[in-house]
Amino acid sequence: MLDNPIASIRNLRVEFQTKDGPVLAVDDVSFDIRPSETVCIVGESGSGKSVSSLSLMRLVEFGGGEISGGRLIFDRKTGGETDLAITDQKLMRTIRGNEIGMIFQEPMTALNPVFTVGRQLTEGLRIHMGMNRAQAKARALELLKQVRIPEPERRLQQYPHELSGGMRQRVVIAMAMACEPRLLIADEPTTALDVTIQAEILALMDRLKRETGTAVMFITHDMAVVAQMADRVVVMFRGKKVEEGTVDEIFNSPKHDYTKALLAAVPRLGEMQGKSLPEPMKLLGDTEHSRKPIPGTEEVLLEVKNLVTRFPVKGGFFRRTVANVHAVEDVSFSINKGQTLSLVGESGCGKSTAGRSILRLVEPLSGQIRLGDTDIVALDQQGLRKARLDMQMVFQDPFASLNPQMQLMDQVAEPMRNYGTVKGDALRKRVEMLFDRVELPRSFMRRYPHELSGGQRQRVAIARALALNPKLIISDEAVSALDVSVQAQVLNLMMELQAELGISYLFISHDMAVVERVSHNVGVMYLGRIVELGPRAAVFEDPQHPYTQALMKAVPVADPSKRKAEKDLNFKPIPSPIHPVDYEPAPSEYTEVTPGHFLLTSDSGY
Amino acid sequence: MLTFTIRRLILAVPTLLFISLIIFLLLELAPGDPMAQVPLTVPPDVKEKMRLALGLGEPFHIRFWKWIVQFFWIEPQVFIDHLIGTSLSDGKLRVISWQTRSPVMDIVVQRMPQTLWVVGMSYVVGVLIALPIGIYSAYRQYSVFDQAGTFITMVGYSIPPFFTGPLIIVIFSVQLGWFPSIYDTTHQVVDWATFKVQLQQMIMPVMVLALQTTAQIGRFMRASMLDNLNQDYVRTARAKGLSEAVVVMVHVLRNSMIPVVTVIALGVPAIFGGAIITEQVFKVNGIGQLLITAIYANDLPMVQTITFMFAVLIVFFNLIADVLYGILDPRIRYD
Amino acid sequence: MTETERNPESTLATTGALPDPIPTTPPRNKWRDVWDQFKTHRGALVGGIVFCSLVLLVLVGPYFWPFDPTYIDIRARNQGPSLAHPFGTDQLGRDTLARMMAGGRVSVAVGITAMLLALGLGSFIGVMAGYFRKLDGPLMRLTDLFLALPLLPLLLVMMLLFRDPLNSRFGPETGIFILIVVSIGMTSWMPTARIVRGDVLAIKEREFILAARSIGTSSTMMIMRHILPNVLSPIMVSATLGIANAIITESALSFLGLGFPPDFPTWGRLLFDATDYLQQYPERVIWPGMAISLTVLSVNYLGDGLRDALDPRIRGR
Amino acid sequence: ERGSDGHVNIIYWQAPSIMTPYLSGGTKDIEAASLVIEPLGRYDQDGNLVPYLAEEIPTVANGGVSEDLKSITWKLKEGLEWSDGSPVTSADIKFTAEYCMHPEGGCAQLAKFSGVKEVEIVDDLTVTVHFEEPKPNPYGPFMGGQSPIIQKAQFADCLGAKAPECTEANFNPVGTGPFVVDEFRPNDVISMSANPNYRDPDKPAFATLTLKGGGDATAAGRAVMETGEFDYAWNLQLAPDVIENMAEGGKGKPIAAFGTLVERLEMNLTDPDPSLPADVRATRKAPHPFLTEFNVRKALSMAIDRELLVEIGYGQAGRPTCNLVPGPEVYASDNTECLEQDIEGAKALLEEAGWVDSNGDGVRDKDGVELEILYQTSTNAVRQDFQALIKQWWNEIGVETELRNINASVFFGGDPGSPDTFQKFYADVEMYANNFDGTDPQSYLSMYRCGNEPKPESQWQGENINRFCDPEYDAMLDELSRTSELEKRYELAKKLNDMLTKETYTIVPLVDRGRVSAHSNSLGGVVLNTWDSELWNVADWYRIDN
Ligand SMILES: Nc1ncnc2c1ncn2[C@@H]1O[C@H](COP(=O)(O)OP(=O)(O)OP(=O)(O)O)[C@@H](O)[C@H]1O
Ligand SMILES: Nc1ncnc2c1ncn2[C@@H]1O[C@H](COP(=O)(O)OP(=O)(O)OP(=O)(O)O)[C@@H](O)[C@H]1O
Ligand SMILES: [Mg+2]
Ligand SMILES: [Mg+2]
Ligand code: NI
Repeated sequence: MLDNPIASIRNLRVEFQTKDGPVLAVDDVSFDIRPSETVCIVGESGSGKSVSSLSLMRLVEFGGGEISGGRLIFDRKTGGETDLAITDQKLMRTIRGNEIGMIFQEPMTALNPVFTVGRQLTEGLRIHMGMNRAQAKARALELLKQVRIPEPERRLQQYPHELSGGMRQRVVIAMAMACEPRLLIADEPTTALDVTIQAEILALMDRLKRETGTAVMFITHDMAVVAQMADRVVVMFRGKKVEEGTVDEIFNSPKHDYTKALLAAVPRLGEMQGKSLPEPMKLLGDTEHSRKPIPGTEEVLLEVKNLVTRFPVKGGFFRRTVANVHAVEDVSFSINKGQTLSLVGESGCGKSTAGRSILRLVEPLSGQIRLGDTDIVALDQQGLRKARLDMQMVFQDPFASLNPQMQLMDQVAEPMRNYGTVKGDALRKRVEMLFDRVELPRSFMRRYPHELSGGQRQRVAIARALALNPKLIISDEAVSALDVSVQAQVLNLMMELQAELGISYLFISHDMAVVERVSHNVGVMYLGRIVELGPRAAVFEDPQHPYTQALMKAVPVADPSKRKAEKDLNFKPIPSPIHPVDYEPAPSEYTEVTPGHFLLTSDSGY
Repeated sequence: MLTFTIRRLILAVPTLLFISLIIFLLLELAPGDPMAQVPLTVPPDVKEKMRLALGLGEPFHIRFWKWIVQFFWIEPQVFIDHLIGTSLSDGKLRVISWQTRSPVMDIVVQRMPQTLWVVGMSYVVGVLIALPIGIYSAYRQYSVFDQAGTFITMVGYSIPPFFTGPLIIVIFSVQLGWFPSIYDTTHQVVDWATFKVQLQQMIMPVMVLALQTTAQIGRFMRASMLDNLNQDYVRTARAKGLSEAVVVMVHVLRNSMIPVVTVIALGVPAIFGGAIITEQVFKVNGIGQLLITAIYANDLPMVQTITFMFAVLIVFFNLIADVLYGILDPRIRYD
Repeated sequence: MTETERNPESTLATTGALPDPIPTTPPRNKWRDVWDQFKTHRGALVGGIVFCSLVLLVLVGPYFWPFDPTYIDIRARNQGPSLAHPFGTDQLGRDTLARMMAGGRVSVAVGITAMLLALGLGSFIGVMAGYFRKLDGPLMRLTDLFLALPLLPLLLVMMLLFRDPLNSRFGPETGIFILIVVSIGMTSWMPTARIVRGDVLAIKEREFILAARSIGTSSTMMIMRHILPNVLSPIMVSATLGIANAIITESALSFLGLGFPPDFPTWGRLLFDATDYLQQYPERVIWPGMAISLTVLSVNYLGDGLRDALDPRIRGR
Repeated sequence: ERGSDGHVNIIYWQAPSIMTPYLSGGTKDIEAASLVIEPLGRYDQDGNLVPYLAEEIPTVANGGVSEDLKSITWKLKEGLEWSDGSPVTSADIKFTAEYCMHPEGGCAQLAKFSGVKEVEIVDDLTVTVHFEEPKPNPYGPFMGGQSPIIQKAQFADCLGAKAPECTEANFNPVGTGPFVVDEFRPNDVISMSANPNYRDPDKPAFATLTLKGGGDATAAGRAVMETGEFDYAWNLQLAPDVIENMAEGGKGKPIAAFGTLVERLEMNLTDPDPSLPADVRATRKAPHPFLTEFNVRKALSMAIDRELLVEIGYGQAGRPTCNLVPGPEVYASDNTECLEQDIEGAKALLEEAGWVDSNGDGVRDKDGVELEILYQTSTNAVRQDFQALIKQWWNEIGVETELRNINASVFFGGDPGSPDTFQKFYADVEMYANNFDGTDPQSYLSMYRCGNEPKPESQWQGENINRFCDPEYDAMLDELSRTSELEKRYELAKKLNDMLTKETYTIVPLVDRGRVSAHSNSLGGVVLNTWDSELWNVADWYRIDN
């Protein structure tokens, strides 16, 4: 490693002018990035990670921010150092995209939806490298090959929405690297992706760093990813840098309280080895809550048999159904009272659809769903409404699932108003009780969703789900979007409620470490079917299906000593779940490997 | 997309037939009489004979059927005859206006040039002014330019053309004598000088009409730009080192235009429908004036035909707007 | 379970993992909040003040002004502004200020009610079409139909069918008022319906709608609580343009002989009547023209401000 | 010299739709057609008959009209040619009559030919029109702008139901007038050029002519008097001070002339109460609760200041009148009694008849009937001003007035389904203007014959708008129709006029409305004629050089 840093951030201060006066987003932050080095910036949501990186690009100005102090020394390609904090925008334009490349947080929105991938890729090349159309196209193709997108020629003609999330993120990466920048800023490139795609992308970036000597500034709040990627780590907290050090230092001997708390909150795959029952996480300094295992009961609450849900693909002249999306295909499982069944699997494999089918938020095509004594499938709209008293759902995105225009109190009270279970003063009391229950201060009752952090919002969603005293809660990726620390709190809350109230969960997630922590039983889904189902310990410690095995391998481990090599990864592209109307898939058949541990024997497509 | 278009086109036929029936019923029910403009000196029994000669003695459904046949069967034949010189339509009765006793379609065709020149041009001009104003107001939101733009467009929108028209006539024709106050529909553009004359006579009606268009489209453009300027992809574009001009005029504009273009498309039928008041004020005598005089004269075949053609355009441009939406926004699929 | 005091440093010690940053400001009353935001929007404030004073002037003004708007003083005709008649008099010697105030009452009332009606109708049809898939096609074709109908015959038919029943039930003035408001409303709801439908289609796909369904919210409640508040912004824009539209359409009705009785001044009619005298008595067009523009402008700014203030997301910023 | 003065521009704010008066009764169409097709004789600016295509005007004195008044013989000028060069013959005259009298043709001028039994061709240039009955006024057919001669060769295939299909002929008639149509754009503009075969080789002075239509009277006046774009503007119905102001533009001047058009109030003698059954409301079965009283009608008339109305609404284009037949001079009764406004007198009349304000609401009443009047008219700025003024005067004498204005195309349209037509008269008082063609008021006065009133049985068609019914009046009408001696006719007509006006106040005339038009300062030869087409002497127009 060379000692002369590419970028050196000195006492950076960034302010935003808001209605309530200036907000200090980044305060006195200094660190260096050296060539061929990956510096990870970690910290909770809102701690100033993105703002720091945007300052380096001088893009904060466009968001209303202002660099009010500090220096951003950048080592130009041509030699000579420039203070980016005071360069004019004209010169910045020659640096942006050329010497510094940036990968943005949201792959879904970072691409312009109306231009083809090729056009967006070549744009920067033509400006900075002075290439003509043909040259730029050739280079773009080369880039796409580098990021290992299948069929790169065809992708150039496609629009962003025609690509899957993983592919889109790879296009963004290719774009950032187009002009072979000396510094690559990656702002949470994998947060929104599921493990398999995440693993691919991490491997890719690692390889590029090694091959081209680019310095990488990697922003994330996922400690497992840090362990996987970083050379050095900078920990940020409330706009300040609180700690800096090599990966090993940070993971093995954290100094600052915040770093310690952060590390403690990370669920690690394998932590639960040997235990058969889920138990709450131990959070640093929390002595008050119990961490007893949760046994549940043996009484069956929900029984799903041969559930099939398909979405018609309409087309042709008279809008007839020409094909079907086989989203859920012959799925059977059961959940006991007070226990948790997790569904894991790749994006698009039908987890959410399965969950929604049970509530009949989407209509299943066939199959049986029994909740206690009621046959959900047979119910009419009235009965269904009544049945939902017993089963509730928490959605993936806490922001999207709350009405932005309603006060929290009303949102939590809404189910009770709908069913008229409690009224008047009792209603208010119950809402207050629910707020206490999910540990939100009562003063929040009059707030709006946007005034809360993600974790708090998710608690509101949980409070709303609890309002009717349901027996079953379907939690669809309820914690995926949250910070680790917040995630830990929410998970503990859920488990605590389970222990106290005997609630059952259908827990949908793609985060294997979390699943390991909370489940009694696990079902692995692939292309609409459950390929493996069994007690959590059995599935995690002895995966039988090749897909389960691949999935396990992809999970990053929050331990710098257990990095994965790219060659370990072996993913096949997912086949299409769309089949013609007359296609009749074979029924799912299982063998019982060990008692309660089932393995799909019919063809799953993997 | 193609099947979507064809499906909508086929669906449009029953819709339009229904609309034509409703229009017919409405006109039937409306009070008024084609003899209203005949002077009172003409005695009532003569008027009654004139009404009978117009076919008003026949029951309603027969007249409707006749109109349907004339419009959908005979007029297309006339059109084909005109195109390729056949004589399919010889001796068949076309849709005849009660006022002029001549085929309605001929008059409509005659009115097209001035309508398109003036109303069409004003729409083009209005849109062309509105777009930059909208873009710049959004880019510099709450700047002086933005505030002034809002002010002027809103005042422009709230003052009706029956006032602005005479006002600019008084200023530019009477006081300054720059432009003629009366539009000459027979004027032929053959050379530079006549083109200049044409420009002079167009400029005032175009200005008055464009004001309204500018106000509306400008507001839309601004709102749409504001929606897009904060999107993530804009930051991506900047991060690539693109210049502001490219970022705003290519990346943002292309996205902002999607809703605006459909709004613009939806406004097009109004061009062919003419601008009733402005045409009246400047004596442009386009389709709008034709329609309003026909309405005053209770010239039912004329009103029915023009309104129906207008309905066809509305349905058609609705479809165009939807299709455009699909073309401009690759995310939308109509299948 | 304890009610822990949520001070970040202390929770760090007690719960270990970091709690989320908590908004430190105390919760505020919703309407206070709306008002606070509204106040910061300078245009909205000015707009609001202008609009209120206009309304106040036309409502209260006539009680303090000695002249009757229909009183003809033939000796005092065609006068320019003077102390006795600050706005001058018209060709029959009626006091223009009195007529402006009386006209304002009608115009503002017609403008607002017709706009509300058009807005209500437009939003209703838009929401229905957007929310219920089955209704979409028929309702949108209905919109096409209304767009295609010739306005004048439609109004004539409405007058024919409803004027006498309304007159006999509500008396001639209220009757014609209802008729005019309904006519304008009936013929100007289409753009609103289109815009609202588009927005509802998008909002319907949002997750909180699904979430609301899962907690048993009925369709009516879904529309009232969840959909309508979220399509407020386009509705507000339509409202602004709608008022201008209604005031001007009313004047069009008047000079077609479909409006109020001829001795009933309205701003639109004053403006129309005065255009003939544009050269001799320019002040006569300026007053009504200015009044209409001022109303529309102030409503526009008011709408802008209200939209910002009512949206909790913007308000929080 | 023909064609030496270049181009002349005429603007009609109502655009002509068709070039034949036979298919459209509209004034604009009649006048536009008068540039191209001509009658045998016209009325001049004083209402005298002047020969056009005819050698002379036939009279009893010169033997053209038979003693028994049952036939009239016209003789064409010699050597007349159509604009296509073919000769004008008596066959064309006979054909014209056939054309209009065809039962399926829907001819708008059929009334001109009423009573015609046969048109007989005497020789190539002479025809005799035979009437069923003696015609004291035999100048209906072929006289005046309404019944010009059309070419048989051109219209031969256009008889009856086929008339509307002859678009080419209807738009470009072959005529004998000073101009021929080059291009006709219906409801927009007509381009014409001088007729090469016009009978006077020196006329017209203009080589080409444009007749533009559309817009409104204000714009038309402005184009002539202020911007000078046009040479002649027709019928400027504008407030007097607006016209005055335009004249200050200095490019042209307004001209006015009087005809027989009278703006009047019609009193409804039947009860328009909406609560009455449909077949009784506003029919003779239900007499009006108070307008049947002479005193009330008279008081209403006395309260009106006609001088002021003229000043406000018409200026030099109007004069106060108390007559239904204000002209020609010889027919006009010397009735001036109503000209003086007399509010006090009106009040006294009402008191006398027992109309007092007994309940103190400011409105007079008698036997529980309040003097409340619904006063309707068509939509038009001047009429609305009149309404406002009259309302105020009536208020002063204790009569409450509600105003209503109705779109002209509904008000004057005879749609029996509409409650708002002037024939249905679902109001107490209504105001409009009417006149008569030519100079003879006989048919005009016959409108008020008993039984001629609009009623449900006649689909509400009928001309006796007030539902006036007086056997004495009818008897006098019959006498008029038998009388050919002019002095006697004048006498009778005046008597009839007085019966409707000053003797009963059934009709309350307000203003004798003249015609105001305007021509540019450089246009010479204009003589405004209210008895015939305004463009009657367009052949004599010329350009003034300066
Ligand atoms: N445009 C803006 N206007 C006002 N404040 C802003 C703006 N952008 C960011 N901030 C504030 O700056 C602080 C740091 O934000 P930043 O986006 O850097 O957080 P982050 O560490 O990237 O969080 P996350 O993990 O959620 O992406 C936050 O408190 C945020 O509220
Ligand atoms: N409303 C719908 N109409 C048509 N197809 C749908 C619909 N909802 C889901 N699908 C399809 O069904 C399949 C399963 O989707 P589902 O949302 O259940 O996946 P998931 O496992 O929850 O994925 P993720 O992890 O991304 O949430 C996908 O191929 C998806 O495209
Ligand atoms: Mg961030
Ligand atoms: Mg999902
Ligand atoms: Ni607790």
